[in-house]
Amino acid sequence: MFYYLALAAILFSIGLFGVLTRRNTIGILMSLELMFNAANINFVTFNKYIAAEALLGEMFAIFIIVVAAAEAAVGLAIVLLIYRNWNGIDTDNYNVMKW
Amino acid sequence: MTKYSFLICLIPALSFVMIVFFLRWKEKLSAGWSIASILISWVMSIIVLIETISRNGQPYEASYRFINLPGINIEIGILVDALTAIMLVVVTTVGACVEIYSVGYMRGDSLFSRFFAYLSLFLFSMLGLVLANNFFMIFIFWELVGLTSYLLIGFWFEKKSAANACKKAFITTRIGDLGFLVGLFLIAFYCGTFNYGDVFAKLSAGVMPLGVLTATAIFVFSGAVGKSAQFPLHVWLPDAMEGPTPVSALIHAATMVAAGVYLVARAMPMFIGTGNGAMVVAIIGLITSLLAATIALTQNDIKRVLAYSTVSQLGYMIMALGLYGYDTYHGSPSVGYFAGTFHLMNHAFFKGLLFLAAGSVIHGIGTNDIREMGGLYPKMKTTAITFMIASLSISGIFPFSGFWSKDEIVASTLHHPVFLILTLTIAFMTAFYMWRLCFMTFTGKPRDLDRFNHAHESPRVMTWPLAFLAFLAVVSGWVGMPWLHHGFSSFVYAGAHAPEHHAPSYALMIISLCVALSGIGLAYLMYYKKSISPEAIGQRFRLLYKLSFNKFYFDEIYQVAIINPIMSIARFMWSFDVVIIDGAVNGTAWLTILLSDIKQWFDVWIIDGAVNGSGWVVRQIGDGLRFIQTGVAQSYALTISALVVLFGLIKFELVYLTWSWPIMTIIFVMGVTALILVSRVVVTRQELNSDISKEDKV
Amino acid sequence: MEFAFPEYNLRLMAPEIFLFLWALLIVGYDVTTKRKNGAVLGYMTLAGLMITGLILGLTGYGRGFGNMFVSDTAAKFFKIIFLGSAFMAVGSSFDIMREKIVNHRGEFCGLILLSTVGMMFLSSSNELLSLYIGLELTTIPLFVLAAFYKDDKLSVEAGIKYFIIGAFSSALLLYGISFLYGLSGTTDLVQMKINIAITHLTFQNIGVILILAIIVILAGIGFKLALPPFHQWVPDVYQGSPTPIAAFLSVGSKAAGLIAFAKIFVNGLYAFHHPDMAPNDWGRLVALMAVAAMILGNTVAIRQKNIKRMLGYSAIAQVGYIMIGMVAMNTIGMASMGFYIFAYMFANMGAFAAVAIFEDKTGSCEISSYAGLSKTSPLLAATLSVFLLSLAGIPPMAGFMAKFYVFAAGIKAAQNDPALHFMYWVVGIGLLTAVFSLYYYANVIKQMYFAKEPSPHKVTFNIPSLTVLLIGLAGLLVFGIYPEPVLHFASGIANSFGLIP
Amino acid sequence: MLLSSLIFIPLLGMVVVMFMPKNSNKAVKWTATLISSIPMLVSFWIVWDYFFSHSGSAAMAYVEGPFDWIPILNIHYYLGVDGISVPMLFLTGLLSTISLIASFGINKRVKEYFAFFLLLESGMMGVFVSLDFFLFYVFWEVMLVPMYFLIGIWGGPRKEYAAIKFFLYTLFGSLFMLVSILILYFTSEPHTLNMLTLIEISPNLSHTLQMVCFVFFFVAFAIKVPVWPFHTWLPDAHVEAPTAVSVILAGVLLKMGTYAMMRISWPMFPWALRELSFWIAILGAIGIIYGALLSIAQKDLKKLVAYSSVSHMGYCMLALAAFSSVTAITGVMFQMVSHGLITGALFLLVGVLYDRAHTREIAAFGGLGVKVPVYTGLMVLFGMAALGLPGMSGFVSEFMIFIGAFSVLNKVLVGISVLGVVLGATYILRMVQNVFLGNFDKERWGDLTDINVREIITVAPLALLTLFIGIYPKPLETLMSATLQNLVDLLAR
Amino acid sequence: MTDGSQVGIVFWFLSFVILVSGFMVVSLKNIFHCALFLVLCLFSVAGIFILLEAEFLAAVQILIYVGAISILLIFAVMLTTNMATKKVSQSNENVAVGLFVSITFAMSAILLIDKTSVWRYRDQAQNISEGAIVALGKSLMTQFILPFEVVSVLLLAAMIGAIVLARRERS
Repeated sequence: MFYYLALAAILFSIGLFGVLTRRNTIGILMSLELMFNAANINFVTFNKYIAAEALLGEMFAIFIIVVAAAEAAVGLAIVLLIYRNWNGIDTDNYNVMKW
Repeated sequence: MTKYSFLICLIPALSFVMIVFFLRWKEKLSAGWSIASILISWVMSIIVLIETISRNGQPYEASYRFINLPGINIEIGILVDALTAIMLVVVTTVGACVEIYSVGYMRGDSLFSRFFAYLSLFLFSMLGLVLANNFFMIFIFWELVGLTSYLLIGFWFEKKSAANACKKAFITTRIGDLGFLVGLFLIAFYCGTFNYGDVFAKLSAGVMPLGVLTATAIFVFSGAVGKSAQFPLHVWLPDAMEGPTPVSALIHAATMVAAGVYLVARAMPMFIGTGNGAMVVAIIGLITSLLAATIALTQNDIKRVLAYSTVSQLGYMIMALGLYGYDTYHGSPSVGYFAGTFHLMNHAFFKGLLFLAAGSVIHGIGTNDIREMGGLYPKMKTTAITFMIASLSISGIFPFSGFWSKDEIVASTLHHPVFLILTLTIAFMTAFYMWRLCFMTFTGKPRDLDRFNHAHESPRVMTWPLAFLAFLAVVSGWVGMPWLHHGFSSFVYAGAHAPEHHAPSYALMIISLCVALSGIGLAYLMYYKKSISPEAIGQRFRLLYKLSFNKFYFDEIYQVAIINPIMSIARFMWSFDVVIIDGAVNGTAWLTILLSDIKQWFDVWIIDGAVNGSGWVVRQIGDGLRFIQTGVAQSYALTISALVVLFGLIKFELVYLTWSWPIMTIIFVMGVTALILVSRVVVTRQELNSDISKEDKV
Repeated sequence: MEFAFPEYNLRLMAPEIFLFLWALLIVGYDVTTKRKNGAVLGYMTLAGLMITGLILGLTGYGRGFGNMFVSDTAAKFFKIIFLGSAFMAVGSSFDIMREKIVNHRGEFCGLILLSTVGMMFLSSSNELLSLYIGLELTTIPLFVLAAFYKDDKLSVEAGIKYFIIGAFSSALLLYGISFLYGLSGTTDLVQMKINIAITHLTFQNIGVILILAIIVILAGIGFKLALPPFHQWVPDVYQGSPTPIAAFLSVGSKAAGLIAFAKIFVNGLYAFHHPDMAPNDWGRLVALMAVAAMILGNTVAIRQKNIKRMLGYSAIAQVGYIMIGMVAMNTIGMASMGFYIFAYMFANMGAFAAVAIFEDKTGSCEISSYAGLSKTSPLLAATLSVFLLSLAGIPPMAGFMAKFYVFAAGIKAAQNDPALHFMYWVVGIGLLTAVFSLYYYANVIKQMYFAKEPSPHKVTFNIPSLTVLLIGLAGLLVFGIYPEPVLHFASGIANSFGLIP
Repeated sequence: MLLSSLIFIPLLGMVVVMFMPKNSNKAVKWTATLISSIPMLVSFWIVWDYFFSHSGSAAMAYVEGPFDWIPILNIHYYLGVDGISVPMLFLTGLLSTISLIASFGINKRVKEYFAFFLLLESGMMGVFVSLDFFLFYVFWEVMLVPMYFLIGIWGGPRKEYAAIKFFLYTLFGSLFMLVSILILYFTSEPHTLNMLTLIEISPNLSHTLQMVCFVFFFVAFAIKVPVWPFHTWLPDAHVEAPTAVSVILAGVLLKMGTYAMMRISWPMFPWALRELSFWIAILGAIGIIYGALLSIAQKDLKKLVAYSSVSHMGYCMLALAAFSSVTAITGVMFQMVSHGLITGALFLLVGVLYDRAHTREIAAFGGLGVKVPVYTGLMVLFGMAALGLPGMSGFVSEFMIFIGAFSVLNKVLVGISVLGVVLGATYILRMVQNVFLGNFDKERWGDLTDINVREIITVAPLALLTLFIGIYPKPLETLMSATLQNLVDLLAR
Repeated sequence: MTDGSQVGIVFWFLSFVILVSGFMVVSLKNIFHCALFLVLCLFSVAGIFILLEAEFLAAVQILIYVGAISILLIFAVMLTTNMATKKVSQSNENVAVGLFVSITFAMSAILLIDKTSVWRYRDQAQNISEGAIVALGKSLMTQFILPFEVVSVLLLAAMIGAIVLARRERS
């Protein structure tokens, strides 16, 4: 079980790294997907090792996938808006508001 | 009548109220009302005196509770004994004379009514002071006479000197009052009452340790020092001559300044209880007397000479009282008490007369400076004659009143050789400067013809009071002739610590008479005959002359040593308040916002320094925290994750890892530093980028 | 196949169902009328919210869908807040509906309602899955709403920032929840509390992974609460998004975060609040965050020039006060949290409504442009002042009662338990920063009242926004002077989280 | 109902004034004044009735309540007065109405001004009558808001600064109070906010808690008094505030600090008081000297009066430190009343001059005694009262304070404090000299007019009362003797 | 997995692919390549699911993630990115700190997981019954009907939102 969890942790960290460093907004979205997946791996692992009979983990994972899809849709719509407004989707564009 | 003696002081009060609220606009009515009321008081005073004499000076007392406080008896009441009765008569007599005189002197003044109102108020306060039966009440009236003195000195307030003088008088006397107040606290604390009789009874029962008693006595005496212009608080009295001359006569010669002497006399049982305290009193009196007499030798302002003379004479009385206290403490009461009070009465008459006459001179010639006078005798005979009578009296020439009382004062110093010699010296100086004044004013050639030609005798309303007072200046001393067994002497003692009645000492009389005559003689030679040149003597004793002429530089010393420091402390405190205390507050609350200006920023940073630092730090925290707000979503995510990690690390370490706390701290600090650095880099980058993009758009 | 249907108790869900249908109705109506319906849509939305409120009042307490759906005091209380804040947000958006978002009025109202539905589900959820779904349903429409001015760069920027941070913390939250699941084998909160306690007792120690779970979940929910260090999106998003949405974010979304926090931490991780459970305790950590929130929010707000940003920082500060009640973890604490958010709703929604009205007429959100407003628009200036003073905690407004109650909770916690003495410091810092806060609130009042020149702007009201202002005003004054009914209601909240009074 | 009417009539008045038509300035002024004269008359009646019916005992009179207000927190609506609060009510009622009359010259945003003023009055009355901590705190805070607006809108050149400073400063203080209140609340069993109950039970607290609560309360109240070094809000607020508000600030608000000490922190924590009384006395002495010195250095007339308040309230602190002496405590009450009367009048008078001359620079004047004799007379009268001249109330209070303090406190300290008497004379006389005496600048002040009847009406009652108390203090003393005796007994626990 | 069984080998392989492709996703300069690697990564995660006997979930993963989300992303990439422009870097200034933070995160997470004693005792795979998929479906319709319905509301909201945002205004 440890290895699955470790895998998830590393994947999560990779996603984290991506969110922190990607300059492209869509890149950030992708990294977010990685993080969601890491969580999914966790859920499924626990489902297998801790409480298999209730299938809660799998259930949770399914819902996460659905939610991630919804989130991606909305996120991409916003990305489109950004593209329209700035003609580019780099994070450098949108930092007018600060301090 | 004694029962209603409180009316003596209330009648002038009523007159004050009437004038202020109703009669202000009618000058004659005001003056008339005021004079009528003081005359009523005068008559009543005389009746009271007679009644008291017929009671053999036994005190009459009546009072009511002023306020109910546990453990302390504060009351308002009257006490009529010999001293009171005498003082009542003295005050009302001089008061009446001065009021009548003022009708002439103040004629045409735009504030004529107000003057009488103030005089009435003063008389109320002074009579109240005299009538008081306890220390609390005497203090109240003590302050009130100070107030009226303030108002009257500053009566011609458009004059800057008058405005200054009144303030100086008030504040200087208040410094003395401060001590008085502390004395009162001590009395209250140890005795629980202010009533004279009760206090003295308790004191003699020994409720106060000797040291405390001495301190109390000196504190109380400091009130007298202020009021009676004793060294070192004598500086206000000469300046107080800026007031109208009748005021000087009434307040600053006859009555109010004598209140200090009255207080010492009144509190005599307290001084009797403490020899050292009494000695202090005597020494202060002596110093004052000597000092003032010395200064009086060289002054050229007629009123100032008289003022210093007053100071000197008051010092005399106080010295006598002090010596009485000292001697009595040591078991051999002298005649000091009698001498002091006796001289107080005589002095009131002749000094009042001197001032009024001087006022008449000033009124006639229009100046105070004796160097501009001279040869006035023919022009103003009444004035001149009365002035000279008074001068004879103060010099102590037989049989004028001053002779009798001064003689008793000299007698009271008999056991103290130093005092004796200096007393005689002062007597000599007194005679000298008084007659210097007489000769320079009334004899010789007029020095200022212009003024001389305009000089004229004063109207009758002014000269009659002079004449009346002159009469008193001659005869008032007779009541205390040493040959009288039941005269003034036995009356004032009224049984308390009376000295052995002893035969009159003729030798002493003759000595003091000789001293006085030699003083007059010297003045005669110097200023009438001009056979001795004053300048030459002035040259010979130049240092002394300069010291005397400049009043021993007291004003200057006080200015440098006290007033300037207080003012600078006050200003410093103010800046302290504004810069430091307020600065701290402001800093902390960010109320100094205009920091965008770098220069100002530096001012605040450097001047307010550490104190404002607190505020600065808070502001910087705000700015620093604001700075993290880079506007880049990823930086926010970074902050989140970095802090998640850091929280995790800290908690983690708590249980398991062998890393020690220092390492954790270092990591933490490093992480935070890195975070801030990075965000700064990001910020600058973003800043540049946005600038560039803006340019692009343009 | 057999289906063992749980007892649904749909009755309990009536408000949510109605509101959902109403949202569909509104969107559909907007589409079918070709978006030419004027203000009707707004009034319909308001009516729908009011009807939902009525239905909510009629539904009782109980459980439905097995153990998934709970209608208890806390849920009801927070639902009132959600409905109230939605009502006030919609009420104050009539101006922008008339002018700025003409083409999407239906979606605007519909999404607000859907987000409200999500919050209501969230507050009724009793296990982690539906809690998470509710949270997402709350958030996703808000992403859209924040970016609703599609041509306005600030709005879009707000949208994307909100989205990135929102999704990011959603991922963090999930990761944390997965560990909770792994530790307890269940997602039911009450069961989880029991399981974790049993495990903890059995194995002497639950395992340090709980540290990570706690911190990561804190980050996930802290984002919704705007609790530092997870607050940074707040001012940017408030500034950029449409003002009523910023208002809704600051109250509705925050209340949702609060109840989610309470459900997970106060209920699920009840045992791990206390410092004795170190290092698995969360009490001190949250206290630290509350302190950070109060300091940071109140200091940085001082330097803001844009009133919406300023209110954003103020919102950060306010959550610090609320969290004092949460960390206190006693009956009073829970009740005070409830009352605080209740009072905060009136004040903050009112303040944002005033800002929205002003912004609509002048196009400016700069604090300096409020100068002299009291002379030309006394009502607006007066109400805004009352709101701000309430936020600062000046009696007799409800904001004061709220702060009083929260500090009371903090002190009570500190007094009852030596281990919680740090609450004294938390309360102390709260008091101190409350003074700071007055400075920037008063700054706005100063601009409005003390300026010599009358403002060039004259503000007129439309009826709904005026209503919102008056509701806010009335709420603050009435519940400030007579808070008893709300307090009474709120005192039941603790029960819902399993705290025994 | 009597006490509630004191609170709610001004509140009602505020509502009435707010809903009056926009351009009815004159009507607004009269309405506000008439409405505020009702609580004034009520307070007079209370003084009268209390004197004859209740002054014999220390028990609360005219008690209303405790009525349930927020039962869940055991908060009650509970009002009552005793010998400490009755004089304060009198002062509040009188000064409020006088200030409103003095505000007739306000022509800017009249409605708001009078509305805020009535709200202020309501808050002040509330503070003096409430016996429940929560109620007390609410009123204590409620006052700040109208005060903030009154200074900020109608104040002088630096009004914004002064207003916010006042607001923040006092709020800062009151938050300390809040903490103490909460601590007391939770240590009492059952939890209560009833002041009278808490006075009975709080000496049983642990010493640490007592000390903490006492210090917190002290800071809160000291800021209001203000005790050095918490005084710096005062000069700013006083100077920038419009005349009438300065009067209220000096006359009533400052008294709340000392009132609250006597009502709350002193009787509740006698142990802590005993421990700290020396330091309180030192603060009082510093305040006396420091305020007086600062007054000497001032160039602005109003600032001078403002700093003199610091000095005068220093006397109160000194006497409050001498808690075991009934004399000193009575002196505090006298000082509170007399300072309210005297300083209120001084502010009124300074305002009169400022209205005409549009400057308060002392150096700008000189010799005004020629031109405005009545005004000069009044100013000198109150100046003398301020420097503690016998025959006026200031003397009575200072005398009692010193006697009381002297009997229990360090004698040297009291001796030093007495210096304040001389310094007081110095600044008053400097002011009188520079403004009213000396050369008169005809060019500049030639058309200065003397004080008018309305203005005389505002100061005359104050003058009469000052003299009355100075000459015949017994009634006032009788009014509160039982209460104060009881207070001292409580402090001896 | 340490026993060297087939499952172990597959796990290591899949892990390797996941991590490498994941790293590619976050570090490549060309965003299009990133998207492709994302697809690979998600596929491998589906493989992991199969290893964990969650076949249904694996299917869902492939259908929704690989089939829908990734394609959506790629469309978005193509819509918004000009392929021709060569970016200097796809990463911003945070790389160093990001690396530091994420490595620390990963390390501490792994350490914490390792130290969690509870799981040591239960590190035993449980059998998932044959009818798991059926049970899943059932409980989706019964026990989890409420989240199921709510998530549909959520999808609806997301749909409305996406339409609102993405729609071009007629004006």
